[in-house]
Amino acid sequence: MEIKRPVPVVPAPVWKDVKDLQEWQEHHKSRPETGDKHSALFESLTDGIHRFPGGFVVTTPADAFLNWARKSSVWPVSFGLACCAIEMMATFASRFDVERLGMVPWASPRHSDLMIVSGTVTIKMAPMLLRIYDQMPDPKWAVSMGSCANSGGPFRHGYHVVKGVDRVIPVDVYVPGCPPPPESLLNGLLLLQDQISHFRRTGQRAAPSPKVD
Amino acid sequence: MASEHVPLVVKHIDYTGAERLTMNMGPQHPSAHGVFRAILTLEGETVVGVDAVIGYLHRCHEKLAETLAYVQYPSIASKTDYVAAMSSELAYVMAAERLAKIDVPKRAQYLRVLVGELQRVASHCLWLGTWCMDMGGALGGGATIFLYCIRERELVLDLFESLTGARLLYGFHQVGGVRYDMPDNWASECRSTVDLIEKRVLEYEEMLEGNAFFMMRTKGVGVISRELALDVGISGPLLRASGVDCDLRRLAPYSSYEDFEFRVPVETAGDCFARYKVRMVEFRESIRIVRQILDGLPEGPISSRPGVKAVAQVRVPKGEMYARVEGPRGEVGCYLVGDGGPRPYRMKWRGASFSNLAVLPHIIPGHSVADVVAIMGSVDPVFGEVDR
Amino acid sequence: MSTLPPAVLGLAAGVVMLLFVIGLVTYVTLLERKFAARMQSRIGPYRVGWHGILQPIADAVKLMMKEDIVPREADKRVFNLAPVIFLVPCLLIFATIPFAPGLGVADLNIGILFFLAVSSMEIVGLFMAGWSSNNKYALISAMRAVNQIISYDLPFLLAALIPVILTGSLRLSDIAVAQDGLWFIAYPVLGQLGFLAFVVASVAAENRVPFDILEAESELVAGFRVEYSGMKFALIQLGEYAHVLGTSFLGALLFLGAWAGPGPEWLGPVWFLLKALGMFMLITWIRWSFIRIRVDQILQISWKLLLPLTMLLVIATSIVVVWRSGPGV
Amino acid sequence: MDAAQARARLAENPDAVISGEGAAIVVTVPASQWTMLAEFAKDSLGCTFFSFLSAVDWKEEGLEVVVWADNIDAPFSLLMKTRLGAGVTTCASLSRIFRGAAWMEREAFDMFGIVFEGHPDLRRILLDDDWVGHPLLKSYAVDTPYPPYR
Repeated sequence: MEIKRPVPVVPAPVWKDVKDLQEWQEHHKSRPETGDKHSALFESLTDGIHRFPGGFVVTTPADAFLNWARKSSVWPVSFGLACCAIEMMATFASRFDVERLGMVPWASPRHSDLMIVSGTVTIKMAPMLLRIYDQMPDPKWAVSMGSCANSGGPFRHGYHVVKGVDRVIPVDVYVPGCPPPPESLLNGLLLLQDQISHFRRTGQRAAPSPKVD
Repeated sequence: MASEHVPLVVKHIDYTGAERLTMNMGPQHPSAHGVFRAILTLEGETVVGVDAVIGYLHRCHEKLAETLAYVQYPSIASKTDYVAAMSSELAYVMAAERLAKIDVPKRAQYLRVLVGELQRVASHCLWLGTWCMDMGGALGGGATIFLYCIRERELVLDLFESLTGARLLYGFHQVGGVRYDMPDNWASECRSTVDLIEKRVLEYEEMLEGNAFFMMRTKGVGVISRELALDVGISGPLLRASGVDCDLRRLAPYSSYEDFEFRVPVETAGDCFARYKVRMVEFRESIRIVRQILDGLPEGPISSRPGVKAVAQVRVPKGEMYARVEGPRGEVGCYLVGDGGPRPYRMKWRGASFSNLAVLPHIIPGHSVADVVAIMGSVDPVFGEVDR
Repeated sequence: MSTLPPAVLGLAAGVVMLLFVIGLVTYVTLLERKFAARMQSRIGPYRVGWHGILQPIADAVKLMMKEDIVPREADKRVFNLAPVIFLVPCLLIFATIPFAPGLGVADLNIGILFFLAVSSMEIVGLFMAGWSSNNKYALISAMRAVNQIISYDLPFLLAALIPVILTGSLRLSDIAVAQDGLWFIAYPVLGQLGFLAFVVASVAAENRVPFDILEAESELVAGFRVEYSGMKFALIQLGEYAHVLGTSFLGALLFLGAWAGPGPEWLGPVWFLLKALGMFMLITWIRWSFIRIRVDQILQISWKLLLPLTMLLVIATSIVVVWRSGPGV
Repeated sequence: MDAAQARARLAENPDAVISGEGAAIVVTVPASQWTMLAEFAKDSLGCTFFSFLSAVDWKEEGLEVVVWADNIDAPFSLLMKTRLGAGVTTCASLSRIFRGAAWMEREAFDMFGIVFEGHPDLRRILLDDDWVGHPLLKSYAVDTPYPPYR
């Protein structure tokens, strides 16, 4: 027989009253978007090599190699919002298996490169979404999955729905559908890999895929 | 079994609160099952207080329903409980039909039961997978079970895809009947699929119940007493695992459920393992019902109304109606107030997950952090239905 | 060659070994991913190079190029130091392992002791990482880690003692040589039970599922490394896999006869590597089939089951050894 | 107790208006008898299964609070209703009788602005705490803009 200590139930803490959470929020304001953040040393080093006469011979293949590495291991953060999350899970699962492309879903945004916004973004969720996006280290990408994330979808008239996640975070690839089948999402991920291979060291993103909805 | 889990009071420990830690789980958290947020107060590893924050997926379903016609809304209704879209569609459509006193042909009723039961199988597959992933970790054995379960779920989704053209959200039901009839060879495919799934469910049971770790994690964890269960209004497998013999398919048969033979599993322990047991039996019973339907599907029309020509086609008289169906998560209800027009005056979703989740603050305190995720997973919330 | 001073030789051997280990560890991750994918009826990495053969390189390069985030509230010096302190012991354990007679960095006469002592050192880096991140998940993870290391290092040590007693030497090459005729896993009863205890304890000491409470995905997101990104995260991953691989080598050495195998003598290191990879696959197999257990249950398994069992085994082994070697020795 | 007996017991109260057919009993009482009715339903009629609590906005006629409870042994179900009256936004809380009402009442407060007196923890549940307005009121437009995301 298991002996359990009696545990008194304390009153539930209210979000607004928890002081350290408030402080945490205060300290973790969103980071300014300044593009691809390398270390300053690396930045100046590569810049120097590039400016050096004939230096582009080194930097261009290096860029190509780095972009190959980036596109070959895009790790999405396992983050589901709504209906599309179920299809996203199906995409991660055995039949479609995104690990073929080198993608491993990670739980912590700090380890990830890609955020798949799978579902309706609400006004209550949008700050959280932004924070998770901010927590991801650069270079990072975002895929908007499904009509809701693209534009609000069938719920766009609702009072509590953000009309498209691109009002909150920059989006690289839009995947249409309600919900998009896994094949569709896979196509979107391949498009993203294509974009990443054109990613430049200057931090300028490639133009996002045309928005279809 | 149940009596073994009664906690013994040894001595009173006075918590001063000096070691108290507030931990935030969610809305982005691997075990949040969507967008749940729990603010836990911990004493060491023991949870002493919990505040559940929901609403991160509040998509204004009830307000939108007032602006959409009875013809339009069912396909939106499927987005409340997106893991079991068929049952929520059915609840809305049934409320409108009962209010407007529209008859549904027998074949349509049988088809509704058929898809409802297949949906239950698919939904329970997903539940088992995600629950085991909660307990086992995405980088561990849980992920293996999760992937196996999704593999079986895909088979059911293939059936749905050939039936309705959609994988997840169907728009299969309409007021007066269903939209699509079975294609050729669908019945035989369905039969072979459920045969396969029945075999695989047995494999899962062997794999999990033969695993001592699984038993250690689930037995005696998250006990919901019968009285609490009724009081909070939890329903479905959770309620039946707490010793209440309540299944709406039995209690208030709808859509010809009285024609079929099936068993309603009831467990008395009320812990996570009991909930698991109930759902595992439901797998088999659903497959049994599916077989009965495939054997005795009557011929006839699939809808008592002609196809959709205008959105204002269906009008519902003044009045109110509460229709409910037994979804995979429990009582999915739709309270509809009509005013004689093509749109409802007021619609209220009674989501099973909302009530099921409301029990968490009552049972979580006293468990450790690791148990919180196990309990959450065994409750099986779907946030489209919680937040609506 | 022989004119070079021994210090330079040792350094060269160390560098070669380090590069070899790092290369091996990177590719072991691919092995694990492919193996897990097969278990889960998937394909695994496939598109990056031939059958995903370049996947580890892509991952490593990408992680190196990622932004390095240090949380504002973190204890910066400790935060930056922790991955290194975590990684060094994990790589250091390879120092004493002889890959063939005379092939190794340092064949100490207290080799196994060195191994056990150094491999327990990783907890320092782990705790530093958990503490300095200023993250509650990381802190709880660090507390759990200390709990677990304390309770599982004892059974691990005791299980590793069984071959030591059977051999009568702490030198790893002696233990390997002693298994020339009979691998210790084939030693009646004692060998099998000892191997079992060793595997369980090593899975726990490596923090792998089902004993991975400290990185518990579903509870603590990623445990102590939740705030680490980019290069530091890569170092931590490297350290973890190096530890697993090192323990696999130790297991292969202690119980599976090290480099013993058919064929000419120069095939010895290959046999050893294959055996170690076999151990690694065993641990991976365990990892991808079990679900995680709770903290209190882990401690119960350690203190109530594993520790008494291994103690009894050690006592039994000593009795057997004394009995077989006859009186008066 | 079956549905007919329950009807008879409910009819003993002169203020209650009973309608509905078969096993679904609909009973409307004045707001002053709200908690009394719930207690009576739970203790005397055996309606222990609490299904949902919600409200309807009848524009100028005021708000109506609705509760559905089941007697799962009989089985019959009871739809309890009360009109708060025009302009009234307070109602007695049922959370002491049915624990499940706690979240449902929070939702009704969130959506309709009904203040449930005696509720232990009445705050918004679905929307943010700083949300302005109560969306399910008929006076609230479905696409009311809300800063900063539109």
